[in-house]
Order: sequence, then structure tokens, then C-alpha cells
Amino acid sequence: MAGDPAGMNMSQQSSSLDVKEDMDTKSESEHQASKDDLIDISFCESTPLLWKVSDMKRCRSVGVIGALVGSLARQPRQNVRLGRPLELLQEEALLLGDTNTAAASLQPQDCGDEEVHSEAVRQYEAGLESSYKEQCTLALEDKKTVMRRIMNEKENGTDDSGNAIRDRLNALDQSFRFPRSAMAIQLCTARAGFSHCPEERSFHSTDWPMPRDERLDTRFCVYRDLRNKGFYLTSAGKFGGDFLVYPGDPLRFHSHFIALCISMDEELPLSDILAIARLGSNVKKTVLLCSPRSRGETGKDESVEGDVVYSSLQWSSMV
Amino acid sequence: MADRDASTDAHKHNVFEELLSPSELFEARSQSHKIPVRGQKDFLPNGSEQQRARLQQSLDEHWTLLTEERVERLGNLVKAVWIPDERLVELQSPAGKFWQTMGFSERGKQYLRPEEALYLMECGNVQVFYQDLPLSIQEGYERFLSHGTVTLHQYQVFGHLKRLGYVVNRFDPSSVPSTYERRLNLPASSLDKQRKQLKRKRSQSPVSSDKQNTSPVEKMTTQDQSEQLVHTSESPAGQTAPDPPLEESMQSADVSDRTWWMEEDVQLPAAQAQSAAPRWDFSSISFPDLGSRRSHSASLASPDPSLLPGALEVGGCDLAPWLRRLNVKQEKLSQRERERQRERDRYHRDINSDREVRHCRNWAEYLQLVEDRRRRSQKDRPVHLWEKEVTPLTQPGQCTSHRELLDQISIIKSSSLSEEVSSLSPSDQWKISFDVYQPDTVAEFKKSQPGRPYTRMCVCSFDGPVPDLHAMKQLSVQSGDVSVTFAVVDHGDISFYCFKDFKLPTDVY
Amino acid sequence: MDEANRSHPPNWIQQHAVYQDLMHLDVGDSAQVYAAFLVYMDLTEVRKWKEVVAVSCPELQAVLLEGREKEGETVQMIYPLPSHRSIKHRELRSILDRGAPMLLCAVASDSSLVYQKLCDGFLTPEPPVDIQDQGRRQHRKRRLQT
Amino acid sequence: MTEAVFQAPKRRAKVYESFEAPLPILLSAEDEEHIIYRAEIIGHHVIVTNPAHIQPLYEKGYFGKGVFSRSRPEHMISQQWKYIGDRCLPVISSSEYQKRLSWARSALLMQGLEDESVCHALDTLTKPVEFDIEKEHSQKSDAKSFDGTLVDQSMDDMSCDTDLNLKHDNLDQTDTTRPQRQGNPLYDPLAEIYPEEPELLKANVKCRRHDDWLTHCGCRPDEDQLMSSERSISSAEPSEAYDYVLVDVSKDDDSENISNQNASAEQQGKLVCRINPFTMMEYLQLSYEEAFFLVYALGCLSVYYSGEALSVAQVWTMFRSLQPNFSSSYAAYHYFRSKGWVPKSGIKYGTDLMLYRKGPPFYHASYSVVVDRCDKSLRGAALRPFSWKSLAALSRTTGNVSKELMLCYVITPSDMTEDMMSSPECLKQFTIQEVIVSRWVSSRERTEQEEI
Repeated sequence: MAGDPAGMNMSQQSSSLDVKEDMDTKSESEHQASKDDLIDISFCESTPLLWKVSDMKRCRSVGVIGALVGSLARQPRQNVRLGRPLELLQEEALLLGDTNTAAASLQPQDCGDEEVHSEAVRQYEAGLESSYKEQCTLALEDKKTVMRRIMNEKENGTDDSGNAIRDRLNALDQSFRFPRSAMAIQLCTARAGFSHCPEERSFHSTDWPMPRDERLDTRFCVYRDLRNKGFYLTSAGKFGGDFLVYPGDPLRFHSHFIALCISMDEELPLSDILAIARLGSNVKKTVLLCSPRSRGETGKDESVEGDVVYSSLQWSSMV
Repeated sequence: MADRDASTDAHKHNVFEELLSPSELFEARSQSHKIPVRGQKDFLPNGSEQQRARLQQSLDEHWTLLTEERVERLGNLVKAVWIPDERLVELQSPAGKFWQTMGFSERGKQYLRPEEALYLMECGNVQVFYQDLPLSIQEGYERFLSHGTVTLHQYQVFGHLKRLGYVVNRFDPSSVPSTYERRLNLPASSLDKQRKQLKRKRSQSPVSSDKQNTSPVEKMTTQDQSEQLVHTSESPAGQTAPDPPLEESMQSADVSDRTWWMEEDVQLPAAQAQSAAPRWDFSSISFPDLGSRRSHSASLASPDPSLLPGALEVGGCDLAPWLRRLNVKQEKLSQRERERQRERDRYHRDINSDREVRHCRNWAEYLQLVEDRRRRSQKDRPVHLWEKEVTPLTQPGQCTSHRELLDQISIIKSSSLSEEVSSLSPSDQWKISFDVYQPDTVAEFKKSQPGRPYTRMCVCSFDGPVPDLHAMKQLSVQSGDVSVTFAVVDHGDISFYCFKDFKLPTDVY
Repeated sequence: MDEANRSHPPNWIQQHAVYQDLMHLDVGDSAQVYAAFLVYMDLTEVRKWKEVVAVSCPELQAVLLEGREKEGETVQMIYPLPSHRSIKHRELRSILDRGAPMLLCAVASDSSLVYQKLCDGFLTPEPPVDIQDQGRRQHRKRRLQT
Repeated sequence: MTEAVFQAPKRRAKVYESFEAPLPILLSAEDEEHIIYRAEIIGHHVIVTNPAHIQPLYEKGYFGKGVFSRSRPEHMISQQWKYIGDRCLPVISSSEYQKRLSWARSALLMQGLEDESVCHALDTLTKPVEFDIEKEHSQKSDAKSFDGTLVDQSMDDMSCDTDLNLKHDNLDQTDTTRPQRQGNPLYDPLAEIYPEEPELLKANVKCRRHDDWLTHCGCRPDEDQLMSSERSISSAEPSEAYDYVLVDVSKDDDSENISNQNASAEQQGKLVCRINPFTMMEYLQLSYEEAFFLVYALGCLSVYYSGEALSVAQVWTMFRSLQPNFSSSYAAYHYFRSKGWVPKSGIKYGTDLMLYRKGPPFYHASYSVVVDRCDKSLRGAALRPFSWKSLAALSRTTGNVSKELMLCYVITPSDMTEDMMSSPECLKQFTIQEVIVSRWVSSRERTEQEEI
């Protein structure tokens, strides 16, 4: 971490672009993540969140959709399109963990190292200063360009006001003031640059701060199986189910199924089934009962992927 | 298990990848603020190039929107500092327009609550520093949100409502007057005023905003309607029963009833006499009880010779060998038959346990009893309904109006959420988080005198429990005269539910 | 039997051959059997299904019905169940695994019936109505009110 | 404190019947005979078999459901009817006839008759029927039918059906004593919102779908039917023909294709008139709650179980054993009835009850009710423990059909013992808490304005 931070930023950015292209050329199965390629999952309480766009892209490339929960930078005061962070379902996080594509980045503690910290502050302030200078130059150039354009337009005409503008243009180098308050400042979305302390990462999903219970196991088993079948999934809470199941990327396709994850021996009140099947027919989706087969039944020691039983439930037209 | 590996170069790349260069910052000033419209979705992927291209376009748009960073003029940013010990953000430069609805002053300093600061960071209004370095929004989430301040779910609800323009404040239980206080405040006299107040409350409830398609006029009528229904149900029964003759006829009905019953009683012996057959005097023939387990006698006495033909002699009969020969082996029954048998046993009365039957001394009396019962059961008061431990609540013909009938059968009391709360044990599972004021009141909103909230929010996790009656009651009491809305957070998707006290009006027609 | 009522005519339900047949199946869950009779009558008399027969299902301790909606169509299994009951996915599977599509029929105590279609695997729903069909959808929505 | 606003019930656009009475009992002490209706428990079902009882129970208060019908008992053996002389008879296929014949045989065999007598009885039943002779009636009475309703009750049927058809006249006669209360503010609290009487159709328009008067089946009339209604009622009552059927012997199966009203002589030749060997009359089935209300609250129903009339307490005990949580579901039912509303099964919406003002023909259901039970501690939900997931589904389902979702908690005293529960008197110690669940849409108005 030496030298001009701004300049360093530039080079870092181009190299991260390279990484991205790399990603795109690799097929999913080939993709063997090194520790550095791992998606950073940041846990807020027990909720897995993604902050960096590059992580989000990697996620989507393996069919993990998540839900945006933050304000959109471009237009923060509306709920129609939201922005970062991307909240993952626990099942989505588990899938990333199990396929070795993600690691939990644990919240950094304040580091007690006074020296490291004051160095970071010095760098931040220096960066700010150099950014100001550069923006000054850019602003001056910008202004000149505008004035030259106007001048050219005027010279084409018969007017002699062009001369006045030329004079002002010449004087600009001396007179131009770029107020500090006009300087553009980035309010970083993801932790960037001058984080107060190095992060810790945890690679094993079993260590992640998510409570695991039978219910999550059932849901995860179904999630993984449906994902492996090529479906895209999002949360189906508002439809009374566990997952909404899409035949393609939810950006472009309607969901077909409301998946209800239940164990084989869970008692479902008939009235609940009637309510959700009726809702399904109202929104033209099939209710999908999904149950992992228990180990004993499959005849194999290990529960194998694909060992989920699906039954489609539709409100019948017989009324 | 966690590794410390922050030293690798690649990781450092990641740390800097989203920082903008000064030239990018400069360009960002002219960023568009339009949000692209999403197109109609398809039903099924068909592998066509057209679909692929449309998906790519949507994805490109998506990533462009998400990649954008917040870039603000330094002069437009309010500078603030995070004070972890106080869990507050202190302003370092003059507050902006947001100060009207957010923040508070104390000892000459201006503070924002963490959720307010985080929301304003997301809006690009405030830059918060900690230890002289600016906090990213991610760090804001990590540092500000906790069980000691607000949780992630609570913040998501807060942000959702703020983005829509609602004023959202933390709920302070002490700001709600207790029921007792409310009662003391009540002007002793005017019932009228109370009703008016009630009306206002109703029209302001969040539910009414749900019914957006009812015009104000319609709303008025439905409300008047509801009151009218309540009125009619409360007004005394006599009001709609116009003429006194009705009451008279009711009395006469009672009288005729009584005489009818007496007649029946009087008639009984006469009928008995009539039905005595000429050939045998049934009244003198006793009938033996062979089947009943109650009969202990092991032998039958010889029958009355007058009943026997000619010179026949019949002696006493020892029952014991007969009883022994009865098949007492367990019947083999299928599961179904057994169940039906059980059911039948439960409702099939042993004829000998019927007191009236046991009082019959002979066949004639028994037949008479059966006949009487048949006749009685065809009349208004069948024995099985009226001569048992539980009798019906009304008798057909007893009530002369629908209202009177409904009054008679109203045996189940109704309860309201505000009743009997002192006995409730408190629970800390359910808490109100926020007071919410409607967006259109922002112009007149005063932090010092926020007034009566539009509703109060209880934030729940979608995976958590649904409030039971206890929770509804507890929160409803805590919230006083303001409704409580449950904001249920399901992975970023927030649904709001209200559980409101209700009493179905009585409908007399 | 009480003499008083002997004059009353017997009802056809208990005279009905199918009712008697159902009673003779040794199924312990009588509420389910009685529900099955109502569903049988609905299928044969109201909906005019063909070849409807009752079969006992020992795993579920229940009576299932088997029949064709129309002549020549595939056989469907119908599982009648009183509406206040609960059900397990495993139980539904034990019927579905017989290979025929099935109907789960909830039976209320006033004989209201609700049929639900169940089948193995993924049954893709009907595509949503287009924008130009919106008028019709409005109409349907109105009809849904009861 | 923050009560839900009462939403006015939505009246149906068209009403095809007149309002008879709120409940199936006479609200007067006139010296009229009060009918005690009769229901039997047949295989866990509470069934009313007597047509003279079915009609008032359904039409006054909308109790029960036709076993073969979606709601009002209106099922007919066939969709297709034909006039033979002045009788309108149902047409059934030959296979249908054979099926009924076989049921008749089984029923006769079941009575323990000898084969010979069974054959004889069937012979009588299958004899071709010559119509138009008055003697037919006496011959018919000779026919040894196992089913009393066939023969002995035919007069009853007729009188009942005559009742139906004369309903209009009755109404006219009793107009002064039983005024049309709907729309009259004195009786109808909603009259002010709905000042107009709903459109009342002529009762004598016949429904093609149900072969019944429109006022009975509740269908809407076609234009041309309205035009031709005069013609269609000029003939005799069709329902008298329950005992006879026209068997279509021209085809092996379905008679569905013969739809020509003016059947040619040739076609008619292929229809043979027979006694219906196995009549399955439409019965009325009462839910346990409905039946117990008629028994306990109104005292107008006797429930028989294998021939015995049950006492109030016995009916209570029996229903409690047949339906788990009957005490709670009945308490809710009774409560709503005692407020003058008409509760019907909510099974189609995944709930317990739908509440109608006055009855399904007049208003759309206002509330979809889930009944639950808790004790005085108010903890938990014993019958339908909701998750947000299941509540979300139910709330949306209910909202989609413009009804409100109501939770009805039946609160039992903490010291309620099983012994106390064994008598319906325990109902007097229950309290009911109604809660309206609604979804609040935070953004609808605002996003509509600012839609991006």
C-alpha cells in the first residue's frame, strides 16, 4: 500500500476486470475457486448479504438469485427497484458454501494498532487531496471545452462577441476556481480501500452464523435439487410457500411453481392445502409438494442429490 | 474456523475494485436518474436467440444499475461521526432538510439514531466517519445494526417505509397514556364526542387505505351503515315490534300451551281404558323379563291358568339351564363392525333403563306409552328434546320476532381485545418498534409534537410465530388508541398485516 | 327400533348396493368410508363418471375410488377425506406411486366437496392470460365471488 | 380500541328468489302446527329425507346442502326431460336403467327375500308402463317396491311439489302478514344503502340446465327463455314424474345426444316408459353445526339414530365424537347465527365458515372465518396454528374473492373440565373474540403516482 492511492485504484480496477472476464470463459463445472476467487458473504446477524457487484455476478452465474434489499444509488427513495446489498436465502448461502464458491467474511474488529490506523487515515486524506487536484484539472478542461465550442459557433456567425469569449478563455487558467464543496465524493457501498482492519474469513458453512435445524435441512435439500435441475428459485413467502420456482432467470420469466418443502411425515392440515392450492390457481401456478426421501428409503447410506419427491397439486376444475 | 488471509494480493484487489477514480467521480456528476422499465416476462424459455438477447439486455441493465456508486458534491453532504458507546451518530455540519422528521438535539449537539444515519447514508445525504475514516454503507450495516439498536429486519422495515415517504420514529412506550390516564382525560359527559372520536380513528386506520377504490362518499355510507347496524342491535326489542296485540297473542299462546299439556295428562287414563282389549285383560298380564341382566330370579312362576287353554298345566320354569345354553361366546366382528357396535351401544338405550317403561305393569300400558310418545313427538315438544336434562333454548312459536329469538339464543358472550388485560402475563417476545406517520402529514410534522401516529409497527420475521390472541391483546393495550401493524420480513420482501378487534353487528330482519 | 318410526320409509342410501359394499370393506376409519360414499355418488350421479369402483387401501386404512371421467379416458384414483383431517406427503405418494393421476377430495360435514388434482413430478401450469384477455379475467374474477 | 370498520355486505347483482324467512320456524304464536323436522344420522351424515322438511330448512335460513347439488337441493335424475301426454318425464340411458335395476335387485336381496320373490318384484318393477290411464296409479301401488318413497310417498311428493309451484300464490296471499322486508328500512338495516328491491324474476321461468323453476336453482335466464316462459309452464308439473323414467333403448349408452325438443315419432318410439326401479331422491345434508343449532337453539329438529330420537345432550355427545373440536366450531356457528348471519361451509376457501348476510342468494359472503380455540391464558392456537406462510396464502386467497378474513377465537374458561364439556350447557361459559386480518399495502397509492 504505497504511493498514490488514486493511481493504484486505477490499476486495481483494470485487473479486477480481467478476473471477471476470466470467470465468464470458464464453465460452471470447471470453475475451481481458489481462496481468492471466493464470494464474500457478509453476515448481518444471521442474514447472509453480498456487497460487491463482482460477487453478485458470480452468484448469478451459478443461478443464485438472492434479493436486493438496499436503496438504489440512482434513485434511493422508491421501493420498485432496490439496490445493494443482496440478501441471500440461507439455502443459497449454503449452496455457495457447499460448492466451495463462497466464504463468510466476518465482521472486522477495531484493530488496536494505532500506527496502522493513522497510516490509513493519512492515505485517505492524501487520496482526497489528489482527487481534488485532479478534479480541478478536469473541471478546468471541461469548462474550456464548453467555451471553445461556443466560440466556434460564434465565429461562424457575423457577431464579434467571439472575441470576448476568447479573452475569457485565455484568462481562465488564472481565474478558474474549483470550490472544494463542488468536489465529487464517493460514498462507498461496499467496504473499500481503507477498511479499518483486515477481515477474517470462514470457509466452512458449518461455522457460519446460521442456525441449522431440520427445517433448513429440508429446504436446503429441495433447493439444491431444484437448482441442479436447472430451475431458478426465489422466496415464495407472499404466495404461502417456501420457494417460487422459475424455468429461467427471474428477470425474464414468470415462475411456474410454488414449492412447499415438507418432510414426508409432516402433517399438513387439509384446509391449508386447500388454501394454497386455491391461491395457486388464482395466480396460475402449480403448487409443488417437495419432500426429501429419507435415507432408509433410498437404500443408500448417504442421501443422494436428486432424492427429492415432487408432487404437483392443482385446484381441480371440478367445482 | 477462520483464517487470517487478508494479506494476499488478490484479496486486496477486491478491496479496491469498487473505488472510483477522480475522473470517474467527475463524470458521475452527470449520471442519469432514470430507471429503465422492465419488459413483459416470458412464460417458458425456448432457447431462441431473441430470448437470449432480451435476457442479456435485462442483465446488462441490472448490473449497470447495481454497479453505480453514490457520488455526491462534498458541499451537499452532511458530515457526521459514529459514537459506538452511545450508539448514536453526531452531526458535524449543519443538518439538511431531513432534520424536520429525523434526529434529535441534546446538550447543544445534534444526533441521528443509527437507523436514521444509515438510511441517510443510503440516500447520499450524510457521510459518517469513524476514527477519521468514512464508513461505507456495508460498514454502516455492520456497525449500526444490532439487537442493542435496531435489527436488520427492523431496519429493512424502517427503510421500506422511509423510502415511501412515511415518517418513522422509534416507539416509546412511555409516550402512550395508560388506559387509566386515558380514562381520566375523558370528558365526563359527552358520549357524542366519544363517538366522533371513534369515527375519526376508524377513518384513519391503515385498513382504510387498503380499500383505495372506495370513494369518500361510499366510505361514509358504509360507516354510517355499520353504526346503524350496531344501533339496531342495541335498541330494545320492543322498538320494532309495533303493536301490543303481538304481546297479547304471545300470552295467549302461553296459556294455550299450558292447557294443551294438561289435557294430555288428563286424557291418558281414558285412553288406557279404551285400549284395554276385550279378550284378555292386558292390564293383569304381567310380562316376564328374560333378557335383562337385572332380573335375578332364576325361575319363572307358573302362569295364570286363566290365560292358558283348556286343561293345560304349566309349572314353574327353571331358567338356569336355558341361560347356560345361551351363546356367550365372543362374537367375531370385523374392525368395522366393532366400531359400529360401539357407536350403537352408545346411543341405543336399554329399554329397561327407561323409567317410564319400567313403570308399565303390562303390555297394554307399554303399548299405550309407546303410542303416547309417538303422538307427543309429533307435537311441538318431543319428549327427547324437552324431557331430558338439556332442553332447547327456544321452542318453535315461543318467539314472536326475529329479534326476540336472537336475544333468546344469544348465550355466548363476545370479548374485545381491550378487555381483561390486567390478568395477562407480560411477554417480551412481542414488541412495538416504530411509530409511523403518513407521508402527507410530513409538511406539518413536528418532532417535538409528533401527535397521534397513523399506526405502530411490530416487526416480525417471516419464519417466526404469528401473534396469538395473547400477543394481539398485549400489543393492542400497549399501543392504546393506535392500531398495531405487523411488518413481516421475508428475505427483503415485506408484508404488512393488521389484526383488528371486531364485533359482527347483529342483523335483524 | 322404536315402533313409532316403523312406518317411516327406509332411505335409499342404506339400500344402495354400493353403500352396502363399502360397509363390507373392512376399513376401520368409518368417517372416511362414509365420505367415500358421498364422493362416489357425486362422481356417478352428478358428474357421470364411468366405471367407478371402490377399492380398499390397507396402507392408508381408507377406501379409494377408481374411475374414468369419460369413457376411454385414463383411470384416476380418488382419495376422499373429511375436511378437518391432516395428511402426509407420504400418504399421497402411496397412492400416486400406483401410477395413476389422483384427486384428493375434501369432504365437509354438509357434504360440500372440493377436488384437487395431484400428479407425480412437475405439472407446468397454464400460461398466464395475455393483456388482451384482461377483460375476460375481470369477468372471471367477478364470477369467483360467491 | 382500534376496531376494524364494518364493510357493508355486497348484494348480488340479481336476485332470483324472494326472501322467505330468516329461520325455519314460525315467528308467531298463532295456532298453527309447528313442524318438528326430522333428520337421520346415516353413516355419520345428518340427512333430511322428507321433501316437505327439506324445502323449509333450506329456504328459511339456508340450512344444509343437497347431497347431489352444489348448494340448493335441486338435483334431477336427468338433464333431459320429455313430455308424454301431459307428464314430463326424465330420459335416461339404458345402461343407467340397468344400473338402477341391479341396485334394486341388490336392495331386494338384502331384505332377505327368496330369489323367486325378488324376480317377481323385479318383474313388476320392469313392466312396461302404459300411460294416460288413471288405473296406472292403482297398479303402481301394487308394485312391491323396496323403497317406500317410490310408492307410498308419491302423494307426499306431489303435495310438496305442488307447494313449490304454488309458492307464488301463497306469497300473494300472505303478503300483508309477511311483508317484503328487504328494502324496508324498518326491517332491513341496509335498506338505506340499497333502497331498491333487487330485481325479482318471474318465478315461472324454467331453467334449461336444471329442469327446475329458475327461482329454485338460482340460474340466470336466457333471453329467449324469458320470451317463451309462458309456453313452458302451460303443461303439468314435471316433478310428479319422479317415479317414471323414459329409457332410451335406441342406443346402448349415453342419451346425451338426443336434445331435440320436438322429438320425432321415430325417436320417441325408442323411448320406453318404465317405473324407476331405484329412485334416489335428492336429500338434504346438514352439517353437524347446522343440525345442532336446529336442535338446540331452535328446538325444531329431531335427530334419529338407528331409529331412536336422540336427546339434545345425546346429539351433542354424538357430534362431539364424530367431529373433533365440535364444541368450538359449534360455538362459533351458534354465535354467528345468534347475530342473524348465515354461516356456510368455508371448505372451498380453506376456512371453516363463510358468513352471508341473509343467505347466499341475496348477498356475496362477507367473511371467511377460521375458528380457533384457546383458554383464558390466550396462548397459542389449538386448532389451526398459523405460520406466516399459511396465513399469507389464506389472506391472499380471501382477498382475491373480495372477502375479509376473520379469526374467531373461542375462549374457554381455564377450569373447563371434560365433564362440563359433555353437556351443551358449557357453551354459556364460552366467550368469542373476533379479529379481522387484513393486509396493509404500504405502497399502492404512492407507487401508482410515482411509477417509474
